[in-house]
Amino acid sequence: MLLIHCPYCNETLPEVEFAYASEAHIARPTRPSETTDEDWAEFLFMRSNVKGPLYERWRHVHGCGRFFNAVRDTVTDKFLTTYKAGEPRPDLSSLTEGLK
Amino acid sequence: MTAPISSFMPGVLTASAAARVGFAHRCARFSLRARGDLAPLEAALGLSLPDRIGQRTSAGEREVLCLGPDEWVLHAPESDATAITAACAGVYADHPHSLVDISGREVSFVIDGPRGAELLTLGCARDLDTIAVGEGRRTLFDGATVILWRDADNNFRLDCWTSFATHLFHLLDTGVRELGAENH
Amino acid sequence: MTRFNAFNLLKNAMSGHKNWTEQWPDSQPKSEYDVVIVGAGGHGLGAAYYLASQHGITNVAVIDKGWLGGGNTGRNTTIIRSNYLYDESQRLFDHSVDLWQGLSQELNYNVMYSNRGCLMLAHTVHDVQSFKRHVHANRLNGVDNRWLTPEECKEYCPPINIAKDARYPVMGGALQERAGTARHDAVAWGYARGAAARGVDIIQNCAVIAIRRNADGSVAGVDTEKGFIKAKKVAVSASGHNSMVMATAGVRLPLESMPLQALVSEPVKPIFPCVVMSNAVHAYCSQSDKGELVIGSGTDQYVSYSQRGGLPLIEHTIAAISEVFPIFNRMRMLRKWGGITDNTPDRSPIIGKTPVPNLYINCGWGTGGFKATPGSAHVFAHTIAKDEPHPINAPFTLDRFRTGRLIDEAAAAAVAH
Amino acid sequence: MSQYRVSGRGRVDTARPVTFTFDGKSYRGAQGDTVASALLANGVHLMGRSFKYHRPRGAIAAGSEEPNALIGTRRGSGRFEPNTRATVQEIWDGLETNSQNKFPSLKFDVGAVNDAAYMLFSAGFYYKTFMWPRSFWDKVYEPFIRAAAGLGVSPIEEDPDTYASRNLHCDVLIVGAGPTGLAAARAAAVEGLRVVLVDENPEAGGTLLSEPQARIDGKAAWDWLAAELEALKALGVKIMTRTTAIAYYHQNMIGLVEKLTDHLPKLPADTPRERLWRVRSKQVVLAQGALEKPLVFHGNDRPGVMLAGSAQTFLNRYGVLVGKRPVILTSHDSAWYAAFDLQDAGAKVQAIVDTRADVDALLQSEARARGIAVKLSHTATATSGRLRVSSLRINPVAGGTVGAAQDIRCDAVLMSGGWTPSLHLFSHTKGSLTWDDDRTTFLPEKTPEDCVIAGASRGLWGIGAALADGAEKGRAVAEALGKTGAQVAYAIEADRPGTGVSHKELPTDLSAGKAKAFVDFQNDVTAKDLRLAVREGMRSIEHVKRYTTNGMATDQGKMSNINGLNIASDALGKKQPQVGLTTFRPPYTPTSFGAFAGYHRGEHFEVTRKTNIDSWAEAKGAVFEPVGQWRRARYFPKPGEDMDTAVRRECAATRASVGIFDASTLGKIEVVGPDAVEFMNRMYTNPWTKLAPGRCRYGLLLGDDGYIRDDGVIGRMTEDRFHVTTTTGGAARVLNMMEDYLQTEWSDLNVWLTSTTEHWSTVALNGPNAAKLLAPFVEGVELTEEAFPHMSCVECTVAGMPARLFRVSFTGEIGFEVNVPAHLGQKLWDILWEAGQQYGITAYGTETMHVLRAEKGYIIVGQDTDGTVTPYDAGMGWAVGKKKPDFVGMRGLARPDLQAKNRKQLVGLLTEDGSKLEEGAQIVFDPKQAIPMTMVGHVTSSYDVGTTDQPIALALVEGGHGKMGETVYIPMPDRTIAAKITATVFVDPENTRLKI
Repeated sequence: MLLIHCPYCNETLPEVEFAYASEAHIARPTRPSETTDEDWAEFLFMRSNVKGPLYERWRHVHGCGRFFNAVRDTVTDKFLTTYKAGEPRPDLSSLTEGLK
Repeated sequence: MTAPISSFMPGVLTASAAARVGFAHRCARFSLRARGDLAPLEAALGLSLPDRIGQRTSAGEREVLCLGPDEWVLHAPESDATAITAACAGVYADHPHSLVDISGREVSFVIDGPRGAELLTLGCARDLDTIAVGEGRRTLFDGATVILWRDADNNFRLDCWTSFATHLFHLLDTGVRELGAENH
Repeated sequence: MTRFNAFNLLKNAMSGHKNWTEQWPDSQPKSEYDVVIVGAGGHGLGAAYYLASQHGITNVAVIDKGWLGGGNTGRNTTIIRSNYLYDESQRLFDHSVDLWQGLSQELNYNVMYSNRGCLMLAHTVHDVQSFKRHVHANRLNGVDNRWLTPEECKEYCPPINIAKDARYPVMGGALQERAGTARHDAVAWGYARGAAARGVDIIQNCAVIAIRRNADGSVAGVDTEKGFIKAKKVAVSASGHNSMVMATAGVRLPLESMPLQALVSEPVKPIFPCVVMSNAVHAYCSQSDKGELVIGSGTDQYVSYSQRGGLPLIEHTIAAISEVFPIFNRMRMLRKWGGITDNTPDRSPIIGKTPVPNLYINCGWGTGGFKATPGSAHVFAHTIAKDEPHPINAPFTLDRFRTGRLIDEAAAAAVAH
Repeated sequence: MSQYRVSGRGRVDTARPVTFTFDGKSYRGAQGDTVASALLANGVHLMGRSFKYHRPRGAIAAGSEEPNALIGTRRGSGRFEPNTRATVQEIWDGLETNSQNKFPSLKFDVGAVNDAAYMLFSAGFYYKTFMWPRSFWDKVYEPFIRAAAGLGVSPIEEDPDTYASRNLHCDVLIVGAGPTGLAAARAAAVEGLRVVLVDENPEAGGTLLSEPQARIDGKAAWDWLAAELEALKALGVKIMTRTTAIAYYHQNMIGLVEKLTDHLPKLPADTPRERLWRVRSKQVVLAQGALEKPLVFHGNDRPGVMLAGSAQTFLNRYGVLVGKRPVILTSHDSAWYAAFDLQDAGAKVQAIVDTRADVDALLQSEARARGIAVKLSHTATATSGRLRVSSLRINPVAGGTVGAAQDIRCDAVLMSGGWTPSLHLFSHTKGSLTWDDDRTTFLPEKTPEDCVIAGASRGLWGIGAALADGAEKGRAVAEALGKTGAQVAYAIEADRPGTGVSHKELPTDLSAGKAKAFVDFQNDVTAKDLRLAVREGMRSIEHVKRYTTNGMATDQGKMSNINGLNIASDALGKKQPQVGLTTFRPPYTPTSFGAFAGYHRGEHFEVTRKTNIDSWAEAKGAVFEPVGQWRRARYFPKPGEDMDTAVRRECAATRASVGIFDASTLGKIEVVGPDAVEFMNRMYTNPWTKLAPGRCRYGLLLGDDGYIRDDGVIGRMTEDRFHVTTTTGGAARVLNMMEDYLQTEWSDLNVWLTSTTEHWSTVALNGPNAAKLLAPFVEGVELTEEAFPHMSCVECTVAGMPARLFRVSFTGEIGFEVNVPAHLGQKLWDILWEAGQQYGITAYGTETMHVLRAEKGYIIVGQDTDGTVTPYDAGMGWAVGKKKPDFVGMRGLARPDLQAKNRKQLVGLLTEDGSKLEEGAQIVFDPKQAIPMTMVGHVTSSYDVGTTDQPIALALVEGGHGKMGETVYIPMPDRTIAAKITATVFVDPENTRLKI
């Protein structure tokens, strides 16, 4: 069971309080009717499924209720960082730098 | 077979030398959601709204706990409910917010006794030491979302949705007896 | 290749088993192949076997970053069944069950296909409706599956608790008698031995770094830890690593890889005669030839390649087993392990061509890849050899996610009301 | 006192005798004994039979790593468990035990015939045969293999015991309470740190319990231990015994299982049998010690052949001499001390046989001083004896040549192949290992977790080294937590550090083909099997393991992994790390299912959510059905009624007069804020802008793929406030989906969502008399067609209770849903029930609700739709707002396949012969076709207990909307049923019955 830092509660808490919400930074097209079938499939289904640092979303569903973003290494399951929804995607190199 | 919720009367439901679980009197409960300038709402409610998740404030018998960045739960005497609704409605036009009556949604257990905190470890995965006395948190207890109010080291209130109450009580009761047996 | 049979076993026993030869050689890569298959699990090795045995294509390499059969082939709960809902799925999995029946003889390798039947328990009214829909659809497709009352379920598998006041009472079950289990490692070894005997190179401990493409976009070969290997065709069936491998060819996949755990109990004398699956409570159980109860757990909620998985899932899985089979509560868990499952949005696999010429993909098996091994390998080999899908895997395209023509076995089990 | 009990030795209390049975025979042991130590005290070595060859076996070890001495344990009825390790199970008065895997008896087991056919049952033999004739596999071979396998028998009764679990958070968790763990605890037990020390044994002390000769800080080891434990308790250290750390999970979460009652003669009240602890510790110290390795030689499995360290444990901890004339066979110094201890306790050690040429002179002189013969540079090549070892055959080895054999008569062979660090939990962390060539062992290297490994588990031998390392690591973890750890140093006397060498199988002069030199004792894997696997092309240790089953027995390779690796590496001509070490998999020792299931058994397997009206339904004899986490009343049978009869009555009564239904489980979401209507427009397919406050509308929710996800009636209470209802099972999912869009995609919207599912009790009244019944109780609105038409909603007072009243119908009759705060639900129900008596009010359940709605063609999401159905497929294109710029699912609906002709569409079906169709039955156009048939749809809902003249059904049929009146066929096993396609509304298509 993972420990997850909720950027809203500013606490590190057990995974059972959280729900996974898949890859982050996949924005819903603002004008869906103008997208192609390919683009819509890309939005709906295609995922990078990274082996390594993955940008992903969690929801602190049994806590503050907020969706937020995280970068987690899917090989070690270690979180590199978590950040609030809407904040810019953190630079990967600065995160992995911290690990070394 | 677990007892139906209707059989729970305010007062002590189960007790051992280690811990005790009681059922709290009914109160008015509201979910309050708001952003931006909170002063008008605070004025309407007559208490300040804490801005850190887990923090509590109270004024008289009204008590509020911050659950999320724009979310509070408010407990008050039942007789206060109409006044609270009216007061908030009064500021809605200028300060839109969401006040929703959830009085019927939840019931509260009161947990105390020398090992009250340990009793909660039967169902709560988070470190209870990180909830300071006088604070509260929404968390998970035995698979159900609950709100814990820590009133003293070993004294908690646990709010849960009504339909989960008998299931959660079964575990609390089991734990009260289990911890009690350890004391012998 | 020494034939495996009782006579040769006896003969070798007399000579202290000193004369058995290796079942497959430790091959090193050649500079060029007609087909390079990435991933030496059951599906990849099987595809190589069928390329060689059915299509006469023997200049084939199967490359794996680790040991053959070391991925999900060796980490699953070995359940084999074909009682799926949609015609497309039924055809694919039943093709596989057909091949399972004769696989030991085909490969001259006893894969111990145990035809013990698979019983899927219904615990809610919704389950009953859904499973009956399966039963009827299977019947009209010629796939065996029949409905049992709770009492018949109990008779078929005595450890099941059919008490009416259970939290999730058994309301009946769908039984596929042709279903069963097999010895998972033996499947990989049998295909490896069969493929190697027909000239296929099995190259272990050689990670594929990237798929290389020609200027015209078509596949050129693979860059590996042991250098570049030229290939006319490249086929990928790398289980939990498909997304990464395919990304190197610029192909994105609708996959998320999740940890899946499984466990076995200590071995006991025969007590559990079949496979029982209970989707409502998430209990999946059978008993192995060794006597261990083999139990499947659920997937963790997040993408991960760590092969670890969390404790809460195991607790829930065991609680579910104790709920459905209360007599096992005092049994002990012997070991548990984790695998990586790649899941598609419709929980059906993708087997076919890709936008890159001469690049083929076989992925997205979720928790159900083992049962499909022979069937999938067989049609994948056809697809690679002919550069067009076999009719059985034709619906399982990558393009269905664009058109919306999903084969939604997950949605078919949807619960609401 | 028993024959083999040594007075003055051990920690058992011989003054407190304990009686138990083994295979029906009564034995006496002492308080503190395990089954194994008590049997050994009685001179019993034969305790089990092996898996494959049914060879007689005795205990080889003294702890949880034991592979041979597995027994069944029983405490009266219901409390039986197989495969219990006799070396772990403590005895108590009345304990019943039995041996396993034998027939008819342990001493004479016909299964041992397999042993004679040993040559046939080589590694992987079953892959090579049993294939012909094909049909024999199912009927003959497989049943035979299965019956031969397994060890003990499964329990067959329900377990009467209870199990528990707790979460524990601490700063430092120390696994293993031997000298290393004790020292680490002492160093870390400083102000402000929560320290937990756990050990699987009944008492803390580890090695100290087996080495009473040591002196620490001037005290005898056991005196020091007692004082130290008191000191640690005083410092606040939580010490847990009989507690096994079973697994190491992410971010320093460790699973512990504490055994609470298996050692007790009487079960205390309110006490679970076992408790699972989910521990989250900021720092972890692994101090699990090391495991002794057997030596691999022909006959190394005979009862009486045992690990030397275990014999030392049996003597010093339990006061039991495992033999009176033991011979020592070793490649490590440690076994010499075992020899000395046994000799000093009265045994006559026949010889110390050491494979090494070079052994510490001090040890040799100590042996000589005791009169023990010493044989250096010797190998062991065989043992003899049937059910107990009676001699050991040894040969000198010089320059690689095995010399002439000599038999040593003995009653026990105490062997040591050296020690291997216990790396199990470290390995669970995905920690890396490094190979130490000198010591021929893996050592821990790096771990991604906040975890240190100390003492013997990182290759340090001796109590002094363990204490020092423990103290250092304890200090280090305290420092990692920002504290200054205690400085502790220990003065040790009479310590026994030592060295040794490691072996593959021992050299022999016998035919290698005939040798039965066991590596995995329980699974009967021999050195020869491992070499055969390599010969057959198994090049990785994973393949070798799986091919031979080495390391897969219930000791999970604790005895066999390193020996197996050494032999496989030798066969491959590679270094061990190139062959690899198999992964150590949790749990550390086999763990009962009950400990994992914990409190979640029976009724409490999962929560059962109940409405406030549930107990009324129960009192009325309702039959319930589980729906998601809820239980709902399915029907209310009167005496003698079956479901069909009851439902028919409920349906008729509702259509004739009035029915009452508990709809409280419906999901409810309060949507509030200035942008509430915009949010609703984006979320649901329907347009909401023009819906006036006080009115409600049926809403349809899609996923962005275009398929129906949920539905429900939605009321606009005020301009900025919507009362949304969802399906019962969909409540949480829908709220989560809404929050997702709101927080992630539309954070610009000023609107909030609150679950009110449980705030409201929802009582539905349906039927021609519904308005008449309800009207007298309602204040604030008149229940007339004009004042409160169908699809209205209002906040009002009902029977003096604050209420939200909806005029909606899921039955086609005049319908109301009265929402009152949940705690008032039963009161409202009682009032309406009472008042309804004049109308013959009838309570109905979900089944009647399903029938009545089907008669009106109202869908149930999840039954009539299955996640692949669009609004158009369901005939609900009218619910889709055509002029909206966007809503969830709009773009998905435009995808090619969702626009295709001939999609499966929802229609009604009426059978030609008036029979009822089966839900789930498949539909074809051409009934004469051969199997596999082309199926064009299926029956989603079907009822014959409603109020229509004939059975009705809903179905999804290919192109169904264009086939009204056409005949389709439903082939059943016994016959084919023809049915006509109709509209989906079977009752009152003009909706006249909805009017008051």
